[in-house]
Amino acid sequence: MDYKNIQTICPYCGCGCALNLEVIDGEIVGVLPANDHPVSQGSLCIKGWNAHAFVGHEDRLKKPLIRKNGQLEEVSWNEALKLVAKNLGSIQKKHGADSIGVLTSAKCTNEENYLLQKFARAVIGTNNVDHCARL
Amino acid sequence: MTNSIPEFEDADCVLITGSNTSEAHPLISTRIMRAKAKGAKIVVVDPRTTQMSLLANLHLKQQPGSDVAWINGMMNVIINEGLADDVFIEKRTEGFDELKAAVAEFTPEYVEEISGIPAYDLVAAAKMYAEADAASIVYSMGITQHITGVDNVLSCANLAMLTGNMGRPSTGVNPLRGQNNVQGACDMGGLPNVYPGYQKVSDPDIQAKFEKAWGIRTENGGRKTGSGLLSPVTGLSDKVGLTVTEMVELAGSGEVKTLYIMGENPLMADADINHAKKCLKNLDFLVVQDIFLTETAEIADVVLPGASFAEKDGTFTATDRRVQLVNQAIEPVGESKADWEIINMLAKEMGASGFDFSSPEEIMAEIAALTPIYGGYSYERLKNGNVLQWPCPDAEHPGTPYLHKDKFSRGLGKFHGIEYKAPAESADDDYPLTLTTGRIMFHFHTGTMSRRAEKLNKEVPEAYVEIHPEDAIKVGINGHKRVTVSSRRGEIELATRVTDRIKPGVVFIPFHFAEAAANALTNSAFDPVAKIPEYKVCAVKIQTTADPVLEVCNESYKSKN
Amino acid sequence: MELIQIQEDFEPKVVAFLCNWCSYAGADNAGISRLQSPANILPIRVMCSGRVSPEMIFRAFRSGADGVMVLGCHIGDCHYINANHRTVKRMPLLKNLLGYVGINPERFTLDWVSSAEAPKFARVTKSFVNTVRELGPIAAEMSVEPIFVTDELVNLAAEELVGV
Amino acid sequence: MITEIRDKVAEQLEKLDGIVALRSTEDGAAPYLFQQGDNLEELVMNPRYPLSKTASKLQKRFKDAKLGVVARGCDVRALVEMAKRNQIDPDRLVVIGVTCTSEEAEFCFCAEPAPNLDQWSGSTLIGEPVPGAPPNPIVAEYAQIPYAERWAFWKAQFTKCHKCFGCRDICPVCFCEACALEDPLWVEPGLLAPDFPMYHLIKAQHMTTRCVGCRQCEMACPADIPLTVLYDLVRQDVAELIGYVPGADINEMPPFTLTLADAAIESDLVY
Repeated sequence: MDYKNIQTICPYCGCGCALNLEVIDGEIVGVLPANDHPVSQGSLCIKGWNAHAFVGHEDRLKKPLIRKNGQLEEVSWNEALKLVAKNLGSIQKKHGADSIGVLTSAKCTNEENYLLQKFARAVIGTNNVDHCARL
Repeated sequence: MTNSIPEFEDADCVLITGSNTSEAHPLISTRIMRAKAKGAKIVVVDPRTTQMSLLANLHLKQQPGSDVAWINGMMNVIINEGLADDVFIEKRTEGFDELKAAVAEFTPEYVEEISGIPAYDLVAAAKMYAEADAASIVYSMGITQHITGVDNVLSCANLAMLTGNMGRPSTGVNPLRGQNNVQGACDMGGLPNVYPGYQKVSDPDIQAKFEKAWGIRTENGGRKTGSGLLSPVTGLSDKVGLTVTEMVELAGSGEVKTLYIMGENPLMADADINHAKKCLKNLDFLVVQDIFLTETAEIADVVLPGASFAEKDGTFTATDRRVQLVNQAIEPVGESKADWEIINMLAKEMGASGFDFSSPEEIMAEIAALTPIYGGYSYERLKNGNVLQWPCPDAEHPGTPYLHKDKFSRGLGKFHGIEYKAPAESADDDYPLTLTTGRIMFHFHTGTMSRRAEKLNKEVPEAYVEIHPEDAIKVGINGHKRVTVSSRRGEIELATRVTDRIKPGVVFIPFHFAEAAANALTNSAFDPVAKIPEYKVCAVKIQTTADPVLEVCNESYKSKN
Repeated sequence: MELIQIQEDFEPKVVAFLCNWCSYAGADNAGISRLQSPANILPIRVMCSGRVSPEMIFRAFRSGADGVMVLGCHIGDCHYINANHRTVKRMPLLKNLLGYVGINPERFTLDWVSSAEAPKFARVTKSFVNTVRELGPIAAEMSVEPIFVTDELVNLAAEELVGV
Repeated sequence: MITEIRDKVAEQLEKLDGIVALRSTEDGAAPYLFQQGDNLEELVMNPRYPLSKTASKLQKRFKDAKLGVVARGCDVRALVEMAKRNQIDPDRLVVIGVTCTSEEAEFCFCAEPAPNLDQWSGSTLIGEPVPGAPPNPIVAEYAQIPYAERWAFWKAQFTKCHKCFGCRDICPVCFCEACALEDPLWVEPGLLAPDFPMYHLIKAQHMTTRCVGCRQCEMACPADIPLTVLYDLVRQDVAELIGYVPGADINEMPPFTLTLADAAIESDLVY
């Protein structure tokens, strides 16, 4: 028996409203606004109030997928990562680093964006890094 | 944003253009409404009637793509009426004469011809804006997503500098960023030309700094590790990379072989997605890392399951440069993993060093060490509800609520004289309507998240096209609820909403719906500098979809007569 | 002067929710008895006045009704024993609420008409229609404009355009 | 007073499975289920959240748990209304009532700042009860405002509405799974601002016999709409016309509930 609220930031638009995710026994059951936040001040829009709705959706990807015979099939992390590493490596060797492009994400955290662009620049060796800010 | 969100409340005038603020940034519109309640004047320039325009003091309906014209027109009025801030222009700016010459021909009457904004409205708006003590400009994608996007943005900056509305609270030019961390993704170097903190890749000193920090050039000159999978990177590239629009294009021509996409859905978000799909299918290898099987993931070779915002720690940077902590609420579902863990694992798999992070907090420490504007950030400081807006160069710095206080980042603010250019595609006889796209309150971007939220999808379950009654009559939408909208690039079938909220001759389609993706129609012609496609203007035609019941009736009627 | 002219010409639309067991039969009875009741009434048969939810009344006003009446069984005569107790508690609250947002509460009425009371039906409808007629069209008061134009309005606009 | 509350919670935790209260941490303050071993220094009384809803959620999920709740006057009234509607099991809930200060009461125009715990067995009251604050002056003046002005006022207010459903979601007595506000029959979906007056009249009508005057809807409203003016008027009516005060008596059935026992003809039911 465990009930707590975790304050976090809304995943939708760029306002950066804070919201509380209501968690009972490791399951998100709802959203409460955050009263002491300087921007949202205890209010949310309809997207914020429903920010948790997609998290537990049945469509969520739960295992890595690899295309085999034209179909995406569930595989282990190990197999998926090995394949990605192998193919990225061989393409980089064969066609040069600039034949690889990397899209970072406006939906991921700063840390993840940093890490991915570091990966692109320091490991692959290309500045082909962009994200959907233009879109 | 040059200023911060709470500051809107104290503005005396807010000029909103190209932003459906109350739907796309609801909690920012709250502040603007509060400003209005305190007596501020609100001016909305938008081809559609939006909630903000209903609440505004003045609503100007411009023809999509005519932004440079009306902004130049406003500046023309301001200069001629003597409302320009001469002191500010003198002390803080340069190039005023160039601007003056450029806007001279944009008389209100000439602007009316181009943009359809009545001359007297334009004069009134210019006065409202220029006479206010503290006036904010708020814009969003309606300004940037044009082939003249950069010109539009520079025009907004011209307008703000001309009236001295810069570097003070409640003023400034405030682009509202559309995604929770699009600001952060830019700050973190998710751009082809800069490292984290907008440090140019072409600058040798910066390059050396990152080479050292990332262990690419060690003391004895060589790279530390390598698994043999890759050709070792012996130095960071100083070549500016490709933008997303170029990557897609070059994927089509075969120069780009592989894309690694983290948490993006270009096959919904790109302009002219039919073409984009063709290009991406041409790739040798496509990796997508996402939380759902998006339209892009469906054609990928490998899909890696990421964790959602509720399942990881980290930071997001809001539109007003406010870095905030994201806290993990639950364990990742299934075998999904936080995206930083995935990249860590992949980098290690490839034999790279420098990816031994055990928590986002450690990554933030590295970011702070390498990024001057993020220099003062640490999780320790961000806890306790601290609000820190970058630039925040050191651990004592209190953050920067508004930019350009005493000087611009380049020193003096530069006026740019800007010529009006027509959009890449205008309505003609074959495609007589102008399509503009945008967001609605109840959905978000490509709909990957919001369309899976039951309550949001219930509000607007399907795509629709907003059309003015006059056009509806011309098209013959009479009892027909479904229509086919087509452009030179594709066609979609969707429902209609006949409404006088839109300008005659213009139609609006929200782009959230995969089954009727507005971006199948949009034009991928892009701004030459920013490479932003022109989502907001393209020519379309609308035809009523055949009604099967009606056809049967007609057939039987014909056969009897 | 002109305004008064309009008011005199004005024929209100009145939505009447009639209970199947009493007032609806009462209306029938009034017809059979050749008692004149105003043609402004748009009757909607419901199984009980207690079934009329506030949402229905709001929607009637939203759809342009100038007045709404609810006619049910006398207290004690309800076909469902006591269902109209709910009506009698709910409707006065609703009537006041209409007033609070600025819809004149006179535009709403609740009354009891049994199936035998054909004359009463004629009387209450006539008097209510007269009341509403004097209040004038609701559109003038409420300025409710449809946000999304319906097909009918498009047709109307089409006719106008053709006329021009 | 806060130490007294914490001591009481510590004492009650010996007997109870958990106590719902607000917890303030470095991330912010929000409802939390305190259990034995938790740091009670984190227990606070501000800001306000719909604790009755939290308690209801937890009671439904943990069917045998005996819980407690640290509640203000409005929270207790909400618990009473929820209990009447079978959303709270009063036998499994112990209330630690806390009185509001007179400033807090004034801010909320609260007529009953001290929780009424007569009907909650095993409950305790902490703090000195203060007298009720005077009602919102606008409510008294409202009768003088002509209808057209009222309409214009609310129209202007509700044009700002974002349709966030926050007033409903934060409401401590709203719990229906199928909400009339989401029914396309009554409120056309997908419009912004939502259809006036349908959305807001339905909301107000649904508050008639429920609203306990906690004012959280108004505080959660991103458009700063003075919702409680409307709800206060409605509450006043309910008290005057049908003599019902939400949250006052746990044994009194909500007035729109019909039972056969109620079938006897009541002479005062004359309209």
